[in-house]
Amino acid sequence: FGGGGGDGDDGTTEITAGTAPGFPPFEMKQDGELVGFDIDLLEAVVDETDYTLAGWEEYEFKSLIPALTNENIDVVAAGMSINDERDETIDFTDPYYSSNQAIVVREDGDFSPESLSDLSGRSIGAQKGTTGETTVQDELIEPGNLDESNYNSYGNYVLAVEDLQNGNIDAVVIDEPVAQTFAAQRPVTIAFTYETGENFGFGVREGDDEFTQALNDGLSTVRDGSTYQDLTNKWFGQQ
Amino acid sequence: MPPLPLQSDWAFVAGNLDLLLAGTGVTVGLTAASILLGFLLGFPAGAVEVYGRGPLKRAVETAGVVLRGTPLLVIIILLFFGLSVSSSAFVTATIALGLRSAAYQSQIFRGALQSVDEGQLEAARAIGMGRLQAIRGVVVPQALRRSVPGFQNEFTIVLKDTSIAIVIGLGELLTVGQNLYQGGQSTAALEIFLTVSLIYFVLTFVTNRSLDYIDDHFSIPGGERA
Amino acid sequence: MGTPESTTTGRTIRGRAAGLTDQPLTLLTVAVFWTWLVVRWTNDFLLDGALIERNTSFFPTAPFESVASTLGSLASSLGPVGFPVGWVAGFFEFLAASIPYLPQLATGVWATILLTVLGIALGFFIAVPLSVARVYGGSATRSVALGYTELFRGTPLLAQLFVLYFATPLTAIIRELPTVGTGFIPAQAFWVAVIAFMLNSAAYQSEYIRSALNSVPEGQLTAARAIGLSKVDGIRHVVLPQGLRYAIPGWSNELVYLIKYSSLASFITVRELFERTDAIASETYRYTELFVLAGLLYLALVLSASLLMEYVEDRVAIPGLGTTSR
Amino acid sequence: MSPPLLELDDVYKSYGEEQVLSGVSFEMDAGDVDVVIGPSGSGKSTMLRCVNRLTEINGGDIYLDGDCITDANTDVNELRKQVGMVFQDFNLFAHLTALENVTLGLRKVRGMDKAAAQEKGYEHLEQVGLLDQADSYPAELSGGQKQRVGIARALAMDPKLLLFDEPTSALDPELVGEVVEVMRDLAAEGITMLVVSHEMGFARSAASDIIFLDDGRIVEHGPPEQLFENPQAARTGEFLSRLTHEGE
Amino acid sequence: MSPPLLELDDVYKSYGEEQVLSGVSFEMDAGDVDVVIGPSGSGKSTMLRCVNRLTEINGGDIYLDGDCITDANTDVNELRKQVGMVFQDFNLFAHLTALENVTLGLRKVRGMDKAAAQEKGYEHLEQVGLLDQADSYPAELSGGQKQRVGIARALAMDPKLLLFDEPTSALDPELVGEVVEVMRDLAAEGITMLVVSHEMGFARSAASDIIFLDDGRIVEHGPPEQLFENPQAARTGEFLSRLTHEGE
Ligand SMILES: Nc1ncnc2c1ncn2[C@@H]1O[C@H](COP(=O)(O)OP(=O)(O)OP(=O)(O)O)[C@@H](O)[C@H]1O
Ligand SMILES: Nc1ncnc2c1ncn2[C@@H]1O[C@H](COP(=O)(O)OP(=O)(O)OP(=O)(O)O)[C@@H](O)[C@H]1O
Ligand SMILES: [Mg+2]
Ligand SMILES: [Mg+2]
Repeated sequence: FGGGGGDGDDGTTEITAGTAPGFPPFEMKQDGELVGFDIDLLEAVVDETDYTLAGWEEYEFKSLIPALTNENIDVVAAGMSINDERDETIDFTDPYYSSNQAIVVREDGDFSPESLSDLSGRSIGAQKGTTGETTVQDELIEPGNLDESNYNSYGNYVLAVEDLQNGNIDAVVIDEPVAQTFAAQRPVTIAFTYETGENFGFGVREGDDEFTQALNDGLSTVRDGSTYQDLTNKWFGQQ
Repeated sequence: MPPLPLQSDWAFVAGNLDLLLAGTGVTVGLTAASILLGFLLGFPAGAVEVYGRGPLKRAVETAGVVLRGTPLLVIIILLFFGLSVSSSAFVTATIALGLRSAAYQSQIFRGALQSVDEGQLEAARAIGMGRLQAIRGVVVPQALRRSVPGFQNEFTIVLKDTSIAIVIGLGELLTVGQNLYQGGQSTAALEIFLTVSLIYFVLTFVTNRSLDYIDDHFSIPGGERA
Repeated sequence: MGTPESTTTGRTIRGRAAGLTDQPLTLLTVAVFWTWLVVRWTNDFLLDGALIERNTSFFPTAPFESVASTLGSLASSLGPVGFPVGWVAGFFEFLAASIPYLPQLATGVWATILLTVLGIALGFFIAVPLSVARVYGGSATRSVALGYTELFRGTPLLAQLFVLYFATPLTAIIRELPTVGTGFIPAQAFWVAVIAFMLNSAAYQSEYIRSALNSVPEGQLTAARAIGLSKVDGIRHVVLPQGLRYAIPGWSNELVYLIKYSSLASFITVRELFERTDAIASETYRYTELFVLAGLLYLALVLSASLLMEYVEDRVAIPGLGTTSR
Repeated sequence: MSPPLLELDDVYKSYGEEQVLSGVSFEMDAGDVDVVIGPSGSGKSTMLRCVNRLTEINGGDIYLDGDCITDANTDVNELRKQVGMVFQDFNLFAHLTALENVTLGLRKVRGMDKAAAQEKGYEHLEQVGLLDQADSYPAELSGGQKQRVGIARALAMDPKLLLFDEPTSALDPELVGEVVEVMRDLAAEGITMLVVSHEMGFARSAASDIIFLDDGRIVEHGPPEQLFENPQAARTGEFLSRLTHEGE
Repeated sequence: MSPPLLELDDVYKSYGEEQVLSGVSFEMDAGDVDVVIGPSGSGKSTMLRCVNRLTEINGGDIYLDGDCITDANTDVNELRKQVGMVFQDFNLFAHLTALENVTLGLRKVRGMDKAAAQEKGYEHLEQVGLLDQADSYPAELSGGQKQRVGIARALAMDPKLLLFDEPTSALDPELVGEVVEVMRDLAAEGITMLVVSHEMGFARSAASDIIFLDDGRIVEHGPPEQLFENPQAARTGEFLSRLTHEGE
């Protein structure tokens, strides 16, 4: 695999996708199987192109970009938001999902913030390398509303929510769909959402324009048909 | 003790035991391959540190200091993303863990070789054995026996360090465990951590006792134990 | 009489000690590293950014960048023979890219050092009784000590951190303590990590000390008992002072291990060197540069630790002791 | 009449199955120098170790100055202050200088302060002719010097009785003389000593009595002239002839 | 006339600054048994080690059977097959049985097959009276037995010359006898031996010559009667009197 893929049996080019499970409902392991919205969506999109998906590789979220530039994988589908820093290193397809950030607090707690400014002086958590973290950095720490030592960064949002329940932090900033899953399962609640206008896109190697174009075409085909709606219902429908 | 903050969900763990065992398989395979590579490189390196001289000895010593001083994570990331030594994560992880372990094993064997009384080598030379022949035939068999305790420590460390391989996409026991509680079906993190710990513990215990057994079997009758 | 042996082994020990101290490059590196750290910490923690603003590097990037680009163009103009020049250019490029991150990494180094030093020092006080129990205890104390050791060595440190942090009331207790999390006293997660490292490294340290105690000849305790010292006093005044000296090399290894394993504390949000590196890298995507940089800082820490232990070993050295351990 | 300084009364000692001492009885008066000889494994070291209870006996009694020292409630540390021991392989505390070796017991057992202990330490180092080596570590001393420090260390506790376990057999032939000379001086000063040794020169000239131990039993016990010139038991004669090598 | 079996011609040896041997010369004929005596540090061990080149000399020449063995191009392994060595502290291979200790050299150096090596091994163990202990490991043997294995190991290589470095000084007084007896038997069989030893019984009865070494120089060299009864140098007399202890 890798190296931009070889030619498949039927004359199509094989590609390998990479993801970082542990981010439901976008990608996770269930009974040892990799499942999730991103998984289904990318497979549907690639089906619409001349490429074939050879398989999935699993990495830590932060290793995905190095793995992509290093040609271990050809495309990233991992709930990755499009932002300038990432765009310097890799290219993105058109957005396929817009995510806002949810601010999650304890259900039974007396802290119920209504805007980001209410968070100043509190301890806040987020998952390392996610938009949640960027939001905390850009909107709270940089303007001086939050001391850096009051921000805790976790390897995974499950640990952040765990620590929220333990009382070590007062709020967690995470993607809205993920927050909804949590609010349903745990004694936590969404205090408010913050509109970031964040968009998720598939990550591709810089300069791999032909492939990017193919994915973009596939994506619009999927969006135009009923597939996209079916997948949204399947993965986000329960709430 | 206050109630555990995590929900008890042992049934979930039990239901996914097969996945954990598959992860254990990766852990065991990676450990075995790395320890073996570490031994194949570390033993000669230890011997060079004791008996070698000149640039070869200095090179081995320097490589050892660098490998021991650099965190495994850095080694593994550099080998995979930096030097791209292999496109296989398993091979790269084996090389990274194996090189690092070689650096530590060389110190274990250096100590063991040095602890064999100098008179042993001298006596072998005195009956006309060549230097290499004497080291191989007389010093090494005794040193290997003495290095068992250090080797057990090293094994324990490599076993647990295999979990770092996930940064290059190789998921073993610990990663499988983390995927389970991050999978959205359950939040049984504590149960999973305890189960994973138990598996590591059993692996360590069984291996170390087996090494003890082998050591006993090969021990020199009446001889003092290292 | 052992004259020839003791002269030769004495020479080996001194030869080994000279190994690091005799390399001016190592000494220089370590000196530069510590000067930078101390000035940085003083500025950031004590003077509240009086010399230079926090998070701003002491060193300007521009000169390095210009040297890099000059050399880079020189290298390409030289063609194939420009290879070494290109390499040097790459090095300057690396320096220029690294400089902005140094201040944040320096605060990470502070936490790493504090974690390591506290963990190993506190662990030592558990390790000594553990090892004495293993060597001299009755069967009950022996098995308790063995059980402790096997438990903490046989399970992953990550799992120990997890259980202590998420599944015990430790954090709740510690965060209520006065001054925790204020000023430069770190917050509860740090202290949980210290406790985990203490418990874990006590298990490893006790093994090193145990084998050192075993290498103190039995006659030493017999002689101590024969002049009327009790068993405990004999161990305290005669066996331990010798055994601990024998234990120094193994103990140094443990120190080096702990420096590197302290990175696991990032898992419970402690902002030590690795966590800082990882955080910056996930923001900037400069993984390779940052991890190489962190690797160099860890290497400098490890070298410093080796030098320190060499110095300690030298200071407490006693003729004929620890040189003929077996 | 005052009781004997040391009395062993029908002492038995075994290690597991192995009977090491089988009914050993003898007495020593203050000022006596008794030399114990016997083949390897006959129980000589074990007998000495019983006297300061470095090992426990299985039967019989041992009396020091009339007090039974083998009861369960004897304070062994107290006993050991009164019975000094000098070892075959010296067993000097390797991490302490010669002076510190001598003063450790004074300070930690006797509770003397540092200055007083040092003064007494120097005194005893002088007694064995080692004042110059006070600050040397054991590894810096020759075998004979080490053994003399060992003697000073034992003497410093002012013991009623000094035990010596083959104090010269780990020494080079030439160094034996030094140590034998110190022992002879101690004998002349009237210090009571029980000495396991095969130094026949010392035994002949300084011993009050010779005790020949074989297989855990005292085979013969008497003044040196009697044992050397006119041994009663055949085994004694045989052993003595073997010891001097010249006969072979 | 055939050349002497061993000849040292003005041999110098130093370790760094320290001059250890200063112009040592002597000769031995086949069948001779020469005993070297001298104080500690006088260079006795060093002299032996020069003969089988466990250490290199700085000046002079050594001839074995007429061949100069101290050139750069002498094959040291070849030389050491011809010169056997028995060590003070035995240096038996700790991981091998008595028999394996004896056969290791036969198999690895002589290249004999296992059966032939074993047969020869048993022969030499019998020669030193240890057939029963063939399968024991060193740690299971007494000191005297260990040393006899050491002798068998050296004999098995059929050396022209056997070197002994204080072969009895690590032994208990009673065990010395065993080893001395074996050496005496070897002497009677006409095996050429150069022995560092202070066993005066052996020296008197078996030595062809005694060599007295002091401070790296041969002070006196002659048959035992001459040295013991009528030493030429004052230093020799002084040393001998100290050695026997009786004089003190
Ligand atoms: N701690 C012990 N455990 C078991 N057996 C022992 C112990 N100490 C001594 N023995 C046995 O007791 C017997 C007598 O030993 P001891 O050391 O008293 O003899 P010895 O006369 O001093 O001999 P040597 O002249 O060799 O020193 C020996 O058979 C020895 O193996
Ligand atoms: N490898 C060595 N390096 C430096 N000096 C040495 C070495 N071996 C021996 N010497 C020195 O050479 C001198 C002679 O030593 P040697 O061992 O030959 O004496 P010896 O006569 O055998 O003494 P002993 O009776 O104590 O065995 C001593 O001063 C010793 O310290
Ligand atoms: Mg004894
Ligand atoms: Mg010698």
